[in-house]
Amino acid sequence: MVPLLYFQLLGAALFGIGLYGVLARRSAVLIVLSIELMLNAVNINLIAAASYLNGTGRFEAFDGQIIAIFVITVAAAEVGLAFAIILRMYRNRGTVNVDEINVLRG
Amino acid sequence: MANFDQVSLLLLVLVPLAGAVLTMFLPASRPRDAWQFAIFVSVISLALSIAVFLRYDYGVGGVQFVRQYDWIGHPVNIGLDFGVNGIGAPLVLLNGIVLLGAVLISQTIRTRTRDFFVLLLALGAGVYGVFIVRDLFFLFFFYELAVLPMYLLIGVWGSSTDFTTFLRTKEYGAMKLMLMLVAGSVLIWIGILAAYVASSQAGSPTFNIDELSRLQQDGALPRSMQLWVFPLFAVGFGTLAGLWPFHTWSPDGHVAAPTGVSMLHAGVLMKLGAFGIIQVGMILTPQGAEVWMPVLIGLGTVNVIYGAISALSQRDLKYVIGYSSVSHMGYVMMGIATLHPVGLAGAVLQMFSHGIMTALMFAMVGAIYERSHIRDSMILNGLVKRMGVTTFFFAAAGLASLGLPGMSGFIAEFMVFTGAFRTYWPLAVLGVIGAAITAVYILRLLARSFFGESDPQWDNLTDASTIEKGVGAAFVIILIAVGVWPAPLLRVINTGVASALSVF
Amino acid sequence: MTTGLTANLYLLTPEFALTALAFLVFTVDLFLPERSKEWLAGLSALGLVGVIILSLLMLPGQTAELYGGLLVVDGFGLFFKIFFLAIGIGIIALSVEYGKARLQHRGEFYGLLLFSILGMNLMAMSRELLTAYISLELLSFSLFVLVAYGLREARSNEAGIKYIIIGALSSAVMLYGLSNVYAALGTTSFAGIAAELSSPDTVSPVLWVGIALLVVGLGFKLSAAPFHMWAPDTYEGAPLPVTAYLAIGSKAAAFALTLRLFAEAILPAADRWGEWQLVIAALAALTMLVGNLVALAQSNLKRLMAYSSIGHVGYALAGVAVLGSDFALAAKAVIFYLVVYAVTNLVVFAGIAAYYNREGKDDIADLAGLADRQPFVAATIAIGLFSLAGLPIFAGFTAKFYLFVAVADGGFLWLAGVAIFASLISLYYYLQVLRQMYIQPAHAAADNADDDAAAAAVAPADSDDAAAAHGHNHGHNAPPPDIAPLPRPSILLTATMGIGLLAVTWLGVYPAPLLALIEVASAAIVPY
Amino acid sequence: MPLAFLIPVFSFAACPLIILFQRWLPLRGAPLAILAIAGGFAVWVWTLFGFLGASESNPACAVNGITHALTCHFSTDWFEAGLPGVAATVDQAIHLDWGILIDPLTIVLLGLITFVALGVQLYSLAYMKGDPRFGWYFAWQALFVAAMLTLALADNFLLLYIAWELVGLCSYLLIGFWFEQPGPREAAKKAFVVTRIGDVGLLVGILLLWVNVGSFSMTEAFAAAQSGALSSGVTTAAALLLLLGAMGKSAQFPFHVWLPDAMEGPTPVSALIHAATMVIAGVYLVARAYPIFAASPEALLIVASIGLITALGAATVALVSTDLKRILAYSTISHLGLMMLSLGALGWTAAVFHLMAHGFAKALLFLGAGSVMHGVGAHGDVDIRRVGGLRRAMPITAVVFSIGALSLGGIPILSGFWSKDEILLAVSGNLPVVFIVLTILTAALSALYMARAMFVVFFGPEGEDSAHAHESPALMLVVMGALAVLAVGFGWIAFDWPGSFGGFGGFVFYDHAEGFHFNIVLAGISGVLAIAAFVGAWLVYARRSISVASWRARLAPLLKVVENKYYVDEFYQWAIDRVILTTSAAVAWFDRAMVNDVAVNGPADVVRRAGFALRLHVTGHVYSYALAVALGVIALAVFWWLRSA
Repeated sequence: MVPLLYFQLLGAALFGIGLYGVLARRSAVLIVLSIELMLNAVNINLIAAASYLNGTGRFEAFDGQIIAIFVITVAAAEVGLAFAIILRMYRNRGTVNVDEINVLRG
Repeated sequence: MANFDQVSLLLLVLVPLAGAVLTMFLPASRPRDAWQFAIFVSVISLALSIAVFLRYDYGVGGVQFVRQYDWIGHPVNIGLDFGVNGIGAPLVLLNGIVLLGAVLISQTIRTRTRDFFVLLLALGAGVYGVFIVRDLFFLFFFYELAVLPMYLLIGVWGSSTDFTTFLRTKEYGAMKLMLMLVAGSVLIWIGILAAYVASSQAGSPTFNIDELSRLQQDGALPRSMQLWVFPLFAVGFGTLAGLWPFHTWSPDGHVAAPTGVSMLHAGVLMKLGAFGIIQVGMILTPQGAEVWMPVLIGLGTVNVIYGAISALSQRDLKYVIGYSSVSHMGYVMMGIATLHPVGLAGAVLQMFSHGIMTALMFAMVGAIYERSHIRDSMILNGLVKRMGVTTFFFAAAGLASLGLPGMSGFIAEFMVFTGAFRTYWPLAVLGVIGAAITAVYILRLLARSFFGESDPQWDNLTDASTIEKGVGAAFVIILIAVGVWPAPLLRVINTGVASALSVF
Repeated sequence: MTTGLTANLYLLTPEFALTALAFLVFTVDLFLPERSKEWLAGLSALGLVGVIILSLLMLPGQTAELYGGLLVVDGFGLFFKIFFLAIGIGIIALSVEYGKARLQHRGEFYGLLLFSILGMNLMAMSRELLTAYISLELLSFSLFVLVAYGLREARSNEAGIKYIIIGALSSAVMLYGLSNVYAALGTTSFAGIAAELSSPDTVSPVLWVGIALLVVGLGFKLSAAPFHMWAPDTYEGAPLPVTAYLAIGSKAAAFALTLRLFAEAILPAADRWGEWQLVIAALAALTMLVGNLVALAQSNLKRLMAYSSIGHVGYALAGVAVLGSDFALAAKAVIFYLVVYAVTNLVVFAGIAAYYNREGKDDIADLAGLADRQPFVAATIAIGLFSLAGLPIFAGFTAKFYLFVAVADGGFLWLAGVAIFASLISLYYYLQVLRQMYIQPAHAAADNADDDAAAAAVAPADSDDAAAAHGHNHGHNAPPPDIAPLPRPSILLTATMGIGLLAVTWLGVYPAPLLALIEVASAAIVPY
Repeated sequence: MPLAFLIPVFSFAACPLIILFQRWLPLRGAPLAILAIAGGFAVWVWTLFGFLGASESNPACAVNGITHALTCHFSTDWFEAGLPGVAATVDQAIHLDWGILIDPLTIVLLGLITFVALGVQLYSLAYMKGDPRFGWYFAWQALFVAAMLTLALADNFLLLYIAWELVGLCSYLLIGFWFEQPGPREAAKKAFVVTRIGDVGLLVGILLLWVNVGSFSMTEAFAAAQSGALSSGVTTAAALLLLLGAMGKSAQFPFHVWLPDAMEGPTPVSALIHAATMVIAGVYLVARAYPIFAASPEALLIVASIGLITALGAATVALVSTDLKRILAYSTISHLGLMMLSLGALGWTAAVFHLMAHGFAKALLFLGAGSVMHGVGAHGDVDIRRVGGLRRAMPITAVVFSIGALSLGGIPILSGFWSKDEILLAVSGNLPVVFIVLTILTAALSALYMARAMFVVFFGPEGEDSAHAHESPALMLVVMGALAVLAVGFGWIAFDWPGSFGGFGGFVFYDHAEGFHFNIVLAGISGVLAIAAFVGAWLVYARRSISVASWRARLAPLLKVVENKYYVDEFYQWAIDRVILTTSAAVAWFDRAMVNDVAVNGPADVVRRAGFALRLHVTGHVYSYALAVALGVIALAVFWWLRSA
């Protein structure tokens, strides 16, 4: 059986990539997508952990999987909200480039 | 009367506070009402103060009028514990007198009169509180309450002055005063917390001064801790007492403040600091005190000389008085730092006498400023011609401040010197010299601004109003009375000194 | 613990009621004509009152687990529930006049408000990471929308975008932490975590990362440095009532969750990793210093309040740091501080709103001469700020003192020292606001439009000459130039301010009753 | 005799009454002051006889172990401070009494003060007539007299110091009485400040004694000094510190500068305060504290030397001064110097005797000068070169003034002669020969300048100011007459008349009763010199038969130094301007620029700037916020990982 660590490393990598995206991207849309990436890293972690824990005495119910489903739902909602606001921004300011979204600062 | 003793101290705080609150509801359209009501309130307070002072049994001494109200129980055990000792009692009296005087003098406040008296009374309540509570939390509570109104009192009703070389605006004076005093209280606060922690580690957490003192005597406050806590108290309270080099808020504050506020401020507020050093610093951390007192008396001496010398070259009347306050508080510091009964008693007496004296001076300077809108002693001259009575009172206060025998200042300073001479005699000598310097600047001031030929621009000045005359006369009488017969005060003070030094 | 998922379900009635109320508001909103949307405010407020009464009738004394231990009904939860609902009422009171003039779709506004309150309540009740997370998101999502509610205002949108991006990021972070904890311990319930932590063989890098990430997630909600940067922007951009809500509600909720998490999940095993105290202490110190220092440089009132609230979070965090030492004292101190902080902030924001509704300006310099134009409002703001600065006789003083006593008693005297020093700094910028309101003459308001001039006006050195020219060598201020005094604030706001002031003074002078309640609340979560 | 305390009390009471009610009282309340002092005088007479009649049988009286003179002591509690009773050791508390000490010294001094004061106040009635502050004048007069009497009566150092300062205050007020003019104003300030310098010494001395004796009571201090309880070092130190005070009040070099300026005050004031009473307080202090001085030979020598320097220096200045009152002032300084010298030379009785004689004579001279000013209508000062030959216009004044001059000049059989003779005796007996030589020189000089003043003003040719001079009112003349009688006759009480107490020396003595000694040689020398001086002066200034122009030319440089009063004032001026004021300006600057602007504003500024700098970290770019979050995460994770590993 593949050690849990591998999955965790994969998750970590994915998370890292997502984080990089958040830091590097300038388009609000892409930033949100990068965050989605991170959330998926979470899901990988959870599922892997769940199936790994299966069999060890600690496994009760389908916690991991359940959480993952919750996460997916929440993520969806989140994206919806985010895009709504970004859209509103675009209407008002004609841009979604976070470099230009810095009226508020200091 | 026994019932009275039960509630007297509580009333002492409540009356001015209630007065402040009620004043808020007076119609803003009729400022005079606010003034008269404030007079009414402060008269009652004065009556209470006198009662407390007279009913303090100096035969018994110690803390009297004790009354404890639970406030926050376990685990911190904060209680509203009233009680006044031989050091607090005279100062309570002082506060009563000066508060009334300040309120009376503040007749001249024209703008936002109501708010002014609200704040003034609140300040008075705070000062009372510090003198009569035995619980560190509430001591600090009232201490801050006394400081809090100063910012607005100075900022709103104060005055800015442009000295050709530099500018002192009321905003600056107020802000500096506020921040420095609160900065001082930061140290106090830390000290209090340290004391509390020590007590809770000793298994009986408390803020009550007397219990803490007891714990201290049982060794619950380790020497190592006292060594660093006392300086916190000394500097923290010292800031309010105008301790060098933390004094600069005082002259600038006075210059900016309106008359009544200056009176209260120099008259009683600065005394809070000295009182705190005795009541908290010495009583709770005597071992620290013993170690640090040489430093404190050194600074006190610096205060005396430095303040006097600075005053020597000031032109603005209020600056002169401000620096002279710094100088005189130096005597208080010295007296405290001697840790000698006579010196300590002298310090307390000096607090009282300086309170009256400096309040009187500010009142008279205020009277002059009201009329001439000038405080520059180089421009003012020959005031005696038009303002004879004012001059007389100012001169009387001035003589008191240069330690003229027969007036309260002399007895006090003399006792301070006595104590200091016993302990650190070279500093005592310096102190005496400082008194001599005081004579120089006071006399220069008198000769320059008050006596001498008056030029026509002052011919339209009017002499002190009836109220100013009344206040002045009362204060002068007190100065002389205490100077000639200090026994009534000293009887009480001695007991306070005894209890304060009993922890050593 | 598997006592059937539906056991004690009735204990959730208040939450159900709240949900129903929210939906009701949404529905009614559909049928109300635009001009009479204010009814919704009344409806929501009344509803909240109802929910409060309901909770008070049902819950006191109750202690029970729901959904097999995902949620718990206990004194702690009850206390915060009432607290949150009350805050909600306060916020509604703040919103009415503002909303009428400046918001569209007020119906949704109040509805979302109610949902967020629901989220907060659940946060205070949840005993399991996922539940906590979901309720937290419920709060967050409502807030995302509310912040961006000023549809036409770019600033509001910007605030929304920043808030949601950082919010989503941190929730991702938190979830990642959650997943790591789950991976390491195989459980997400607080009790389980505590139990697992205590057993020696569960320590692994993954766990540490997990915990760290959880802390970060909370840190974001608390806007603790270095996760605070979204706060100023969001506060400044958001509509005023929402700003107030952010400052008061979401913080309180986050602290409620934090307290329970520490009490039930971490403290039982605290002895195995004492460093966490140090970490929180460091965060606290950093937070209070950053918040108060940067506040010095602010010229916008809302932004100032944002930084000041960051500073206050720092104080409260200091309290959290010593939870491990004397839990009862520390928890009481923190909760007490939260309540006082909330009440005081409510007072200040009510004052600001009362001014803002008239003038539509929110720069500090605009307040010049307010004491003559709106005396009561000025006094309210002044008292509120004094209380925030921790001066007696107001609640802020008592709360700070109590809190710092706890901190010092917990062995962090140095931290208490830093905190006291920080509050000295805070006094400076609070006084700057007072200076504008009371000392600066009103006409100074005109020439301080742009930020720099405003900043200058706040910095004493620069504005001295102007002031001097005004007050130069006159015994007392020349009576201020007669600016037309602003119309009185609305009855509702006046009432809010009045009640708030009473509360601030009362809590400052006689906190014992409240502390008794808090005693009960904190007793419910005592870890051992 | 127990009621002796009333002597000052009357006047103390008079002062405030006059101040408050002068507007309504007749003559602005002046009679009140005069009645008060008259009452004081009466009580004194009564006390005198009480004292003469008293013996050890009186419980309050005892023969003092040191002075061996009968001493009566009455006292009542004043106040206690520190830990009275509680304290194990005495040094934990101070206890003070209102106490009066009556011994021969006190008695005679009280006599001098009350008598002269009474005379001067009567004289002032006429002299100050029409002054706008007539009432105030008498109020201050009363206060002064009261304080001065207290000073003489005090039984403890603190009370003495209080009186000491109060007389200083009154002198300040009276010198500056005409404060509209700058002269009096500055003079008053100068007087107060300069004497204050000495007072520092006095106060420190008192404290020093307290620390070592544990009490402020004089008798105890003296006993300690004599019994050797005090180390010789302490004794000397105490003595010198007290001397410092004495030098200030008695205008001894280098603190003499204030006295000449003090002449700016009304002349009666000069007569009372700056000739007869206050200035002798210093001498009195040394005489009173003599047990301490006697216990320290060094101190005595210093006293003598200072006395001699002062006497000689002042005499020379008096010789060349051209202002009548200043001549008298310097002569006062000179004679005070002689008294000090005598004290230093163990001539205790002689000193006191001269103190009295000089007091009467000098008061007379000042009143004479006042009468001259009144006559010629001068207000400030009288330049003797502009007046002359006044004997025709004001004969009586001329006579009494001359009597005073002759007496002070030491013409045989007038009182000044006897007292001066006693001093010479003491000096010759107990000090190196150089002292006696210089003392005789001083005596001769004093005769000379007295003669000069007298002849120039009253005899010789008319001056331009003496044109319309007129005699003064009777009241003034009567007073002067009375004093003249004493100036002539007082000296005779030195002799042991049958039925008296073995003369002055048998009554007022230190340690052992002194008979009246008479050394024919010294007396001869001094007498002859005095007469010669007067004759010479007559020839020079009245007859104008001899001219001193050539001498003046030859001594020009020396003369210049003397006429500039040895540049002492200039030195003081320099010290004040260059040292004190500069320092204070520097300190004031330091306080504002350093302490305030740097030490206080500095930190505040740093904090503010820190705030403005820190605000930049909120860049407004959302990704930088994200970065912060990321870094925070990493930091935390790493931290915990490390600590747990």
